[in-house]
Parts: sequence; C-alpha cells; structure tokens
Amino acid sequence: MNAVEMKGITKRFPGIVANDRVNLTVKQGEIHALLGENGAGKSTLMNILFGLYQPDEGEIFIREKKTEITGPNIAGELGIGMVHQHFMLVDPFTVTENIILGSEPTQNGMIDQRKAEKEVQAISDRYGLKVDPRAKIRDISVGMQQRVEILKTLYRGADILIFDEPTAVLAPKEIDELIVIMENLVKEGKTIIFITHKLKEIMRICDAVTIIRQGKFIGRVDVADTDESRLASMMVGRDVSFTVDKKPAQPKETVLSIRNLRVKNSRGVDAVRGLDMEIKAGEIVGLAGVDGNGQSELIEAITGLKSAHKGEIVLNGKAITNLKPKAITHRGVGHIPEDRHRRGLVLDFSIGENMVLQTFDQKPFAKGWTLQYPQIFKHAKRLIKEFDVRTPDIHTPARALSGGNQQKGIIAREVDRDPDFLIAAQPTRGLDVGAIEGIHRRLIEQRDKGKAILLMSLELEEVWQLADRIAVIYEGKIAGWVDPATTTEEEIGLLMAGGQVGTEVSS
Amino acid sequence: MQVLSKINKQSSIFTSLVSVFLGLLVGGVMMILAGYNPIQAYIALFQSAFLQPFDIGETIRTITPLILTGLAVGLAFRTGLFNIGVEGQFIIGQLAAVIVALKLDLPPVIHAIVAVIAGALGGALWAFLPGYLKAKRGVHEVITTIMLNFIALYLSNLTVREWLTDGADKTKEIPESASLHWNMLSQLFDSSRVHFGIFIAIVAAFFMYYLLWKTTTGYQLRAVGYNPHASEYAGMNVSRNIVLSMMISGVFAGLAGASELLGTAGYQAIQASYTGIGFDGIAVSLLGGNSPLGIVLSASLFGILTYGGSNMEYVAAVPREVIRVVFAAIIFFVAANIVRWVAQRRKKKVIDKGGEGK
Amino acid sequence: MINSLTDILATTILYMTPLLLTAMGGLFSERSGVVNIGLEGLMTIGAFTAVITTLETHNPWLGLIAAMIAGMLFSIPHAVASITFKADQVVSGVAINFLALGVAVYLVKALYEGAGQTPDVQEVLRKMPIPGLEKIPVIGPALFDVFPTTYLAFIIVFIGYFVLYRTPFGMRLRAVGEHPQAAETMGVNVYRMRYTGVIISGALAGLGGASLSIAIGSQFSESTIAGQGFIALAALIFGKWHPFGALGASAFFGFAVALALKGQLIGLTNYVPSEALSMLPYILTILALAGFVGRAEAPAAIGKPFETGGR
Amino acid sequence: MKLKALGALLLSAALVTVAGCGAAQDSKGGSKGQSAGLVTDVGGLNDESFNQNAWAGLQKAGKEMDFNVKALESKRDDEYIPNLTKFAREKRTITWGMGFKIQNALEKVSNQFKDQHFAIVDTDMGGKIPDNVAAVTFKEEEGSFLMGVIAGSMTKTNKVGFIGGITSPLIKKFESGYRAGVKAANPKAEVKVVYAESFTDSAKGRALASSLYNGGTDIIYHAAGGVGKGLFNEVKTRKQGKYWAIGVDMDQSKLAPDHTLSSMVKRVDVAVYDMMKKVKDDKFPGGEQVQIGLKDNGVGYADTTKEHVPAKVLKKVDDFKQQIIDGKIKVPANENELKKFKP
Repeated sequence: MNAVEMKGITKRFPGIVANDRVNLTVKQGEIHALLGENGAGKSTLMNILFGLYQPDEGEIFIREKKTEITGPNIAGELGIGMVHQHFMLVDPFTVTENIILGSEPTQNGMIDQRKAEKEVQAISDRYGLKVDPRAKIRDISVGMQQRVEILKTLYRGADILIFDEPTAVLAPKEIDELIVIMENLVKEGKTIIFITHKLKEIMRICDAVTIIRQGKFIGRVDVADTDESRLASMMVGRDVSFTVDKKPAQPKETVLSIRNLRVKNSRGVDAVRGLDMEIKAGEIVGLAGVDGNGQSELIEAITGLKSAHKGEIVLNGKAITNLKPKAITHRGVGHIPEDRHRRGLVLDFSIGENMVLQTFDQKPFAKGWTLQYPQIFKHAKRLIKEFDVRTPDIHTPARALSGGNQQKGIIAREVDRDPDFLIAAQPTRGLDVGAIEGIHRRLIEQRDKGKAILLMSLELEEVWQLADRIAVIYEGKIAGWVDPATTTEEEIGLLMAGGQVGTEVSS
Repeated sequence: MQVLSKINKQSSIFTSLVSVFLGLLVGGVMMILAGYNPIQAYIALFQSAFLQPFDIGETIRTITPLILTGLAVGLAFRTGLFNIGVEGQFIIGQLAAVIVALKLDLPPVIHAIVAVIAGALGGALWAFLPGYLKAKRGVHEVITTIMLNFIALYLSNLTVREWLTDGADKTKEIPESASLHWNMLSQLFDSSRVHFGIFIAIVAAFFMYYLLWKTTTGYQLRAVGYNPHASEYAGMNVSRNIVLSMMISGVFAGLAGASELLGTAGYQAIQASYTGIGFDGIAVSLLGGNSPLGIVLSASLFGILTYGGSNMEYVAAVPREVIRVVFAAIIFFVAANIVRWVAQRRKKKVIDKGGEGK
Repeated sequence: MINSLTDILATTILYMTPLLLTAMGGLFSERSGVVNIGLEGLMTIGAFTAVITTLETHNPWLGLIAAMIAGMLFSIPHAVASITFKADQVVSGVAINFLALGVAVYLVKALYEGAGQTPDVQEVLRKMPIPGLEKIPVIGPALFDVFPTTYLAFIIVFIGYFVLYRTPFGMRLRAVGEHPQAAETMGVNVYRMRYTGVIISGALAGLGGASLSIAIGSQFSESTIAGQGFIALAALIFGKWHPFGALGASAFFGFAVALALKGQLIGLTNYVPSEALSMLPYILTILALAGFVGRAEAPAAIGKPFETGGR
Repeated sequence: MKLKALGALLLSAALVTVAGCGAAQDSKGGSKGQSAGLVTDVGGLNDESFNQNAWAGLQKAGKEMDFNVKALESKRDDEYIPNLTKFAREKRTITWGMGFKIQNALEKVSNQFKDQHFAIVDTDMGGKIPDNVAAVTFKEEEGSFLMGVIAGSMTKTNKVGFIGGITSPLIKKFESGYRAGVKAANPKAEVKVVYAESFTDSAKGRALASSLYNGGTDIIYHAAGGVGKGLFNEVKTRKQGKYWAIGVDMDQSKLAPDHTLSSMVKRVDVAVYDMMKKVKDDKFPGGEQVQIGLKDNGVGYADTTKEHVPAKVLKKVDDFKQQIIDGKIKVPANENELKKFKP
C-alpha cells in the first residue's frame, strides 16, 4: 500500500516555480529519501504535505485516499507528522509542554501535567528516546531536542513521519542513535520520509529515493539499484567529485597558539576548560566536535567577542588575549562567523556597505569623519566581481541575496583584508553543493597562500575533506588530534563522545 | 523593539499623501456624524494656518519644536532605541537654557548661542542616563525614560520656584541678549513669534542626514541599530553607540526645549503637566518614516493641523480633539501601509517573497 | 506608628490598582507577542466609557462592563494593524493613544456642550469591607476595606497566572509569543491567539481606566489618566512579563508614592521641597531597575509580525 | 481594518448624534461697536472654576449690555499670544486674559495693540500695568481666612488640613489666609499642610485626604483644582458629621452635599460683569489694579454654608468678616506676613 502519493504537484511563488509537477510515492513502512540540493524544492513539497502551503496544481493521496490538506491540523488528523530541521521548540517550555502544545490533556480545564508527563515518558520508553519529560528545552542538547521533535509527532499518533535534514546538526554518535530510532519506528509500523542531501545516509538506511532538482521531479529509484555517484549526478545534474583537490600542506611557523584557555558561556559556566592549541601558517586545522562543546566560545574568545578568564591567546608571538575585537582584527585575524545573519552581516545595509564592516573608518573609505562612498563602492564592486557574488548591484540590501551569495560576500570581505589567521566557522552551513565547492576552493587557496586557518564545522565530512589536522573538541578541551588521512570515523566518533584514543598526531 | 526601518522603505510620498487624505476623511466623517460641518471646519483650519502672514509665522513657530522632537525620536529609532523620554529632555533643555539666560551676563548673540548649547547639553545629559543604563545594565530604556520624564517635570518646577525665583510661578523674562527672537523675521510675518529656532531645526535635520549617512559615526549608529551582534563582531563598541545615540537624540530634544524657551516663551513657568511636544514628536517621527526630510514634512503637517485646529474650534465650533483622531488615523494608514495593501489585493495572491528567509 | 503603616499600605493599594489591572492587560498582549504601547489610550477610553455609562445608567457595575467592552473595541484597530497588516506594533500603539484621547475628549466636548470634563458621577464604586477580615490590625483596613476594583485586580492576577500557566489557552498564548512558527506547526492559530491577547489587554486596560474614573475618582477629563498607562507598561517590563512580577512592580510603585505622600504628612517638607518627594517614586523605580532587576527577558517573538509558513 | 475602525468611529459618532448637540460658544450680541473676547488659560472654558465663571459673567454682560462676546480656549501656553492677537485684530473693545499664566502674553499683545483695551485676572502684572490694561485680582486670602475660622471653630480634634495644588504664590495666598483664620478662631488647632504638586491627579488628592483624615484631621480645605476632587471623593465615604471638606472657587457642596462645610467662592463673574459695565460707561480703569476682596463681595463663603455650620459659628465668621472689611484685621497673603500675623 502507498502511504503517500503526491501527483503533479505545482507550487508557484512570485518569480519562482518552487515545485513543477513533482511526484512522490512512499510505500507503507519504508524509509523513503527525498533528495535534492538546497533550494531544489524539497521543503516546499513537504510543507504542502504538511498543510502549511496549498498546491496550485496536483493531487495528494494518503493511504490511497484522495485528500486535501488545508492545514497542519488536517495533516495531523491524517497521521502526518514533521520533524523540522529548524526545531520548532519553545525554549522556555519543558519537554512535555512542547509535546502537548496544541492538544493538551485537560482536567477541569486545567492542563493535566502529570498525565501528560506519564504519557510522554511511556512513548519515549517505547521507542527508546530517553528524554526527560520535565527538562526545559533550553537546557538539553541538540540531539535531545530533536528527539523531542520526534516525540511531538508520535504523541499525536503520527504514522507518516517527515524528517527534514535531521542529521545536519548531529554528531556521528548521535546520528547512529537516530538511525536506531528510525529503525525502531519502522519496526513499529511507521513510514518515514527522510529529507537529505547526504548520500551516505541514504545508502545506509533508506529503501527508496525520490530526487528533485530545481523544483522538477527527476526520478524515483530503489536504493538497492543505485549507488552514491549516480544519486549525486541525478541530484546535481552533472558528475560530482567527492574529494577536494588539494596538495599536501606545507606548514611553516606557528601563527596562533592558545594555552590553557578558559571561557565562560552566556550562563556563566566554563564552556572552554583549559584548552591548548597551535595553528601554523599554511595549514588548515579542523575543529570537530558535537555542537555545544565550547566551539563557539573558543572562537568568540579568539576574536575578542567573549573574554577569557584564564589562559593566553598568542598571535604571531604577541598576546591578543582579551583585546577588543577591533584590535584583534587589526592584528590580522579574519573571521567567517558561524551565524552569518546574526554576526556576519547587517542585513539591512546594502551589500556594498557590508563590505567595509570593519574598515569603514579607515583610509581610503573614510577621510576623517566622513565616509568616502565612491571608494567604498569601488572596493565593493571589485570584491563582488572577484568572488563572484551574484547580486543585482552593490546597493542591494544584503537581506535580498541568497545564502550562498551572502556567504561569498563575507568570505570576500574577510579574505581580502589579508589576515594571517582566518577562522571559518560552519562556512557552508545551509548552502548548496555548487556553493560549497566554491567556498572549499577558496579556503584551500588561502591555505596555499600561507595563511593559518581554523575550520570549525559540525559536518564531520567537511572537516575531513579540508583539514590537514583535526582537533576534536570535547567539553571545552581538545580531546585529541587526528590525521584525516589515517583516521577512521570510529576513532573520531569516540573522541567526540569523550572517549580516549591512543594515536596522537604530532604537530 | 526592532528598528522601524520597514515603514521607511515602504512608505513613499504617495502612500503618505493618500494616508493624509484618508485621515482627513475619517475626521470629516466624525464631524458629520456629530452634526458639524466638515467643509466649513477644514476651511477654517487651513485658512487660519495660511491666510495671513501672522498666522503663517505662528504656524512655522508651532512646527519648529515638532521638527526637533521628531528628529530626536527618529534618530533613536534609527539606532534601535525607543526614546519616550523626549518630553523630559525637552523640559531639561528649557531649564538649562533659562538658567544660562538668566544667570549669565553675556553679550548679545553669544549669550543666545551659549544658552542654546546649554539646552542641547541639558537634553543630552538627561538622555545619557537611560542610554547608559540600557548599555551597561540592560535596563529597558522605555521604563527609564518614562520615569525621567516625571522627574524632569518636578525638577524644573523645583528649580524655578526655589532657585530661579523667590517662590514665584515663573521666572523673569529672559534678557534680549539671550533671545532667539529676530525682529526682521518677526516683522516679515506681521510680528508673529516665528524665531531663529526654525533655522536651528532645519540645520538639525540636515545634520541628522549628514551624520547618519555620511559619517563613520553614523555608519556605526545605523549598524548597531540594525544588528548589534554584527556590529560587535565588526569591532564596534555597541554600548558606546547606544549611549551616543541616546545623547544625540537628547541634543535634538534639548534644542527643541531651548528654542521654545528662548524663542517663543521667554520664561520658564511652573508646569502643571507636560507640554506634549515631546510625545507629539513620536507621532511626527513615525509618520515621517524616521527620515529627516519625512520628519520635516510630517512636523509641518502636524503643526498646520495643530495651529489650525484652534481656529477650527473657534469658527466651526468643532472640538479640536478631532485633529488627534485625524492624526491617529493617518498614522494607522501609513503604518498598515494601506496603499500597498490595496495594490496587493488587486494583484491577488502576490506574496512578498522578500519577507521570507529570516 | 501602626496607623502610619496602615496608611502607607492603604495608599500603596490605592495607587497600584489601576496600574496592576492595566499591566495585567499588557501582559496578555505582550505574552502573545504584540507590543502594546497603547495601554495609555485603552485606559483613557475605559475611564471615559465607565463615566459616561454610569452617568446614563446610574449603575457603576455596568460602567465597568462598558469600559471593558470599549477597551476591547479600541484594541481591535491595534490588533488589525499589527497582526493582520503586520504594521510596526510600536507605531500602531502610539496611534491608539492618539485616537483614544482624541475620541474621548472630542465626545466629552460634544456631549457636554464644550465642557472639558464630564459631570460628577454620584454612584461611584464604594469601598467594600470584608466583614471580619477588615478588623485585622494593620493590614485589615488596608487590604480588606478597599474598592471592588482592587479585589478584582488581585483576583485577576491569580486568574491570569492560572490561565497563563495552567490552561491550554495560556500555554498556547505564551508559545505564540515565544515561537509562533512552532505553535503554528502544532495546529495553534497564531493570528487568533494574538487577536485574543490584544483584545484581553483592551478589556483589562479599560477596567484599569475605569478603576481610576469611577472608583478612585468620579469623573473623566483629559488628565484623568495622565501617564498611568505608561507607568503600567513600565510595571509590566519591570515585572518581567509575569503576573506576580507585575503585581510586585505595581506594588513597588504604589509603595514609593505612598512613602512620598507620607513624607509630606509627617512634615518632611520642612526640610525637603515637596517636589523632591514627588520625584521619589520615579527615582526609586530607576534605582530598583539599575540595582537589582537588570536585564528583562522579553517574550522572544515580541514585536515581530508573523507570517504563515515563514521560518 | 478600515471598515472596523470606521465602525468604531461611526458608533461613537452615533452616540454623539443621539445626544444631539454641537455647542457653539458664540452668543451674538448684534451691537455694532462694542464687543469683547475672552482667552482662557489651559484649564479650558468649562473648568468648573474661574474660566467658566468669567465666561458666565461675560455672557451675562453681553446679553444685558449688548456686547458681542466670544471665547477662545488655549490648549498650551504658547497659544495665548495667537489667541489674544486674534481678538485684538478683530478690534474687540476689550479682550480678557484669564489667569496669571497669560501675563507675559498679554503684556506683549497689549503693547502691540495700544488702541484696544485688555483685562487680566489673577495677577497685578508685577506692578507695571500698561495704560490699556486693567488687572483684576482677588483677595483669596480674605476668603480663605473665613474658611480657616470655620475650620478652627468646628474641629473636634484640633487638627485641620489644607491640600494645595502646585506650590506657587497664588496657592500660598490661600494657605496663608486659611492658617491665619484657624489661628484667629482656635489658637490650639494645628494646621496640616500638604501639596500634591499637581492640579489634576485626583487619586493623589484622595490618598492625601485619606491619610490626613486617618491622622486625626477632621476638616480639610483645598486649593488644588482637580486634585480637590479626590478630597470630596474621599470624604463622601466617611462618617457624616465627623469628617468635613471645604471647597474652593465655586460652591462645591454638590460634590459631597452631606460632607461639605463650606466653599470659598471667588466671584470672577461679578468682577467681569462689573468691569464690562465700566467699559460700557467709558470708565475703563486702564493701568490700574482692581483688587476685589470681602468688601466688594468678590470673595466670600458659599450660600450653602449655613446648612452644616451652626449659626453661632456663622456669626463669628461674619464678625471676622466685618473686621476685615473695616481694616481691623489685615489678612496675611504669604508666609512672611503669616509669621508676623497676630490675631
């Protein structure tokens, strides 16, 4: 029996056809992958299935019955549940509160907290989710938050579960756990639609794949009949190489060294706890680790956005510990920030204005107190051209650019300042394959120019491909150094989870 | 509270004009239903604002402080701050100006300049406190500025009664040397009280434009207003910019107070309640889209309606409060962007894609 | 001494009542994610309607109900502009203040032949002692011999807390203010919740205004409200958007006023000018905020317009 | 939104139409030459106080002596000049400015329009009255003195109160007279004085009154405008016959008929009417200060005083009144005079 069948779905937005006659057939009890690049129209299709959008054309059959899904409520009644990529969780609420929101069990008009907690516990136990029903969302890990998302759908009795890029934020160990959970779910008779662009995961757990590209339906194949490279070319429309071309690193003198660094997080708890690290000119050091192990605090301490209360950060032989961000920038640190919308850009400024975010008050962009717009624009035009930032013109607000072009803009700005040390935090998050390739090439190019680069990424794959050495961070300390050429996924996974590994790479 | 850049971008002159027209229409409907004659009322209103040189002069005088308080609110908005305290900074501006005018003995012109500067500094000082508390202690500026308004009012009354006079209701008239009264200008408008303050206001509007869009300081102020996190990342001192923004806002408010005192009133009296000019500045700024030119235009409209409202009451016997209703309606129409909404309804189903991707 | 304590407490209660009612109103609006600067205006319209209705019907209870209804009606433009039209919520709130004061004073003038204030209401709400409890020393006369609106205010705090934190409605309302998209995916109608929040704020602020005009006072004029709505807004923020916080903040403000008044009565004005004492409540509030309260955590989605399906 | 907003407006407007009005403050006299204008202070025309009184007097004069009379309300202090100028330009025979706040404005405008008459109430213009201006002031201290006599004679607790509006010389006149009156009638009685620093905050008035009463005060006199409303609201809820309020400016007994001992009335209407008569008779007292006190019946106690004040006390009051009229008692008008005052 087909659990879901979507036929000829078309959805238009102003200027864009997000879905163009897309078909999707999912059999009962299978894990079905929906594969496509960012912006291919996966999310639109799923939002239609979930009732958030109405299709302009096409039909939907749920369990072989034609239906119209006019809202999330209807989807819920049909047993469709969605695990969102950006978690739809209310931070100050408890796990239970998040789960029961919208369909609260009541007694005399009051929420029956105890009953709800019991029920949540029961479902959690049944599928092996191990969540604490009373914990507040803001206090639990990302992996745990994702399980709360899953619990939300199960609590509502969903048997068709949509997982929207669920592994993007998880550590390898957590991914393993998630896969076990998914298998449990299928065992219990659930059907899963798995949105992703990670081919390995598809090969590992899925039964079938539907591929869409630029809003169009490309095909449906059984996983048993295909392989990674074929899926990749169907997704991208051309052949894709999985390895990043790079020569071996030629590390020179030490550019950055960190000794016994301690940094508190926003809640006043030590997030970086006595961390040591050295990065040399001409190498990329990858910082791997599960989200929330002190990566962000480390980077903010290096760049002066957070103060370290112990330890030392030395750049080119001079201490930069707890200097102001401006001073650190001047001494030659470039920073591609983790969250480009929050930190990297002033979205309401034009892309041109964003290009001088740190240098607006220096010559030639300013003369005394006045800004020299002609110079600023000239500079911006050059960067946009050199780094291939696609924008109608330099006066376009940064907000209006695509994620990839925003990121290219930031990289252009940071790289052009010619820093000795470049921090790239999650540089390709949320970007499509084409953009990722370009950004990776830029980073390698900078390395080859003799820059020291710290690459922080939650995507192990990325660290692996780019880094010359990998530092695994666990609970605010470097748990171990590994050589990407020789290490195994198990080894890194173990380090990320706090285990000990015998091998140590000398630096 | 987020920066109000949105309305600025969307409100074209056309939107504003249509909104003004609709607002007057609402006022007219109210008058008809209450049995008044709106045509007669509006004629009386605009006649009084424009017909005679004296009235034109007085209208300009009414507009003057509104421009300045509008700029004060607008500048703060631009940098992500909601300065409800313009009223209090206005009062302190008056107070500082009158103190200098009465207590110092300086030659003409210089005396006036010093008094104006004192007013500006007074306003800046009064705005420094909420700015500092916001930047350093995270105290919401809306609360502190509301509180400081009350404190300013009492402080002014106290100073007038205990220090500037011997228990009197109001201070002496300021000396000629400190006055912003300019005989030539006044004579031009049939000895109305239009005074030098209007030039201060216009210069302030230009200054705001230049500061925000042409200088490094302005670049930082705007960046901090739009995105404090990115500004911090880029090495700007967010706290300092918040304090600075409040203080510049306070300077505008203080200038409004000083120019009102030195140009219009000529003395400081014990006040039973607020003048309302500071609060009106909020509306002026919002209608003007927080841009200097917009603020000058909306202050003009507000001034015309306010000044003309008195004559409307006199001639057509329509309670002038209807003007407040008209203004409220205009703000609603501009804020809800009624024009764009209608246009969208025509096109149907057109959703602004630019609003996505947050 | 005991007498003074009772006195201070009684004045505190008197002053905090309208603030508390209005702040509770603001709480519902802002918890749903809609900033409400218009509380001042909603109080104004409530105060006006209560007086007019009581003058016509000679029944102050009808006055209270009418004030709530009028507050609700006047909150609708704010809801429509800021929720449906996605207008800036601060702007819309400012417009509400203009509109309410304009309409109220316009109508007073139109109804009473140009008068600046309404006639005096004879049938005001009187203090209602609770037999037995009012006899308790010190707190009895202050807490249990008060206006019905004061009891109402305290009841509303508890009901408000209960509704917000114990009922599905409250949970949904808070969820909408924190993360509307999350609430929407759970089948909560964000628009409806926000409309409800804003309209409740209108009702309670209307009640707050009425408590000033037909319980504490007995008429309406342009200066009946005179900034109380803004102080209520401050109390809401001071109280960190929590019912008991609002209670504490209103009480603190009332207490500061009471201290200042008491200071005059015991002859402090021989040493300190009375204006200085009048400033006291405002100075204390700033000190309290700067000293121990510090950063207030607003509902996460406050002030942000909501678009279906957006992220 | 438009529809709903309009709906609300329609509703409110319909209310108005039902009430059926549209007040015009214009009472056309129809005379050719003679006309008068009145500019209120920010209190507005219907302030239940001196603006309203003055307007009543002017209207009466208009009717009886065939003046064309008109009034202009001022919303803010900066409107005094345009309003006065408007009447001056209309070449009105006389233009009235109400209240001390209007003094500077009237000074300027009268200087500009030298051919026309102006009159101002409640200030002597610092002693320098231009030739085309007449200044009318009241001896509020004399009326307040009588209130003090009533309070001092009738207090059972020997504690009486005074609530002032914003501290200012004018209000100090009321306070000084009142204190002197209490002292004269009952040297043992203590006067508790508080200022609300507001003329509008009736809640503050109520809290102050409540505290005063709780502290043993049994009679309170106020000179605090709208703040005084709070006094009446409070006294109404208290035991009749034990707690009393005394009103000001007009007979305020209707605010709390069973609790109002008396009111100090200030007959602005009479003063205005008399002045208009002088204008009519071409005897305009330009450059002069017209001081109106007990003697001229410009201040005094309200007629309703007899309802709660026993005849014995009333007689005493009348005695004092006569002494003041005869000049035997000089009532203090400020704190310094009060210090020297000996009954």
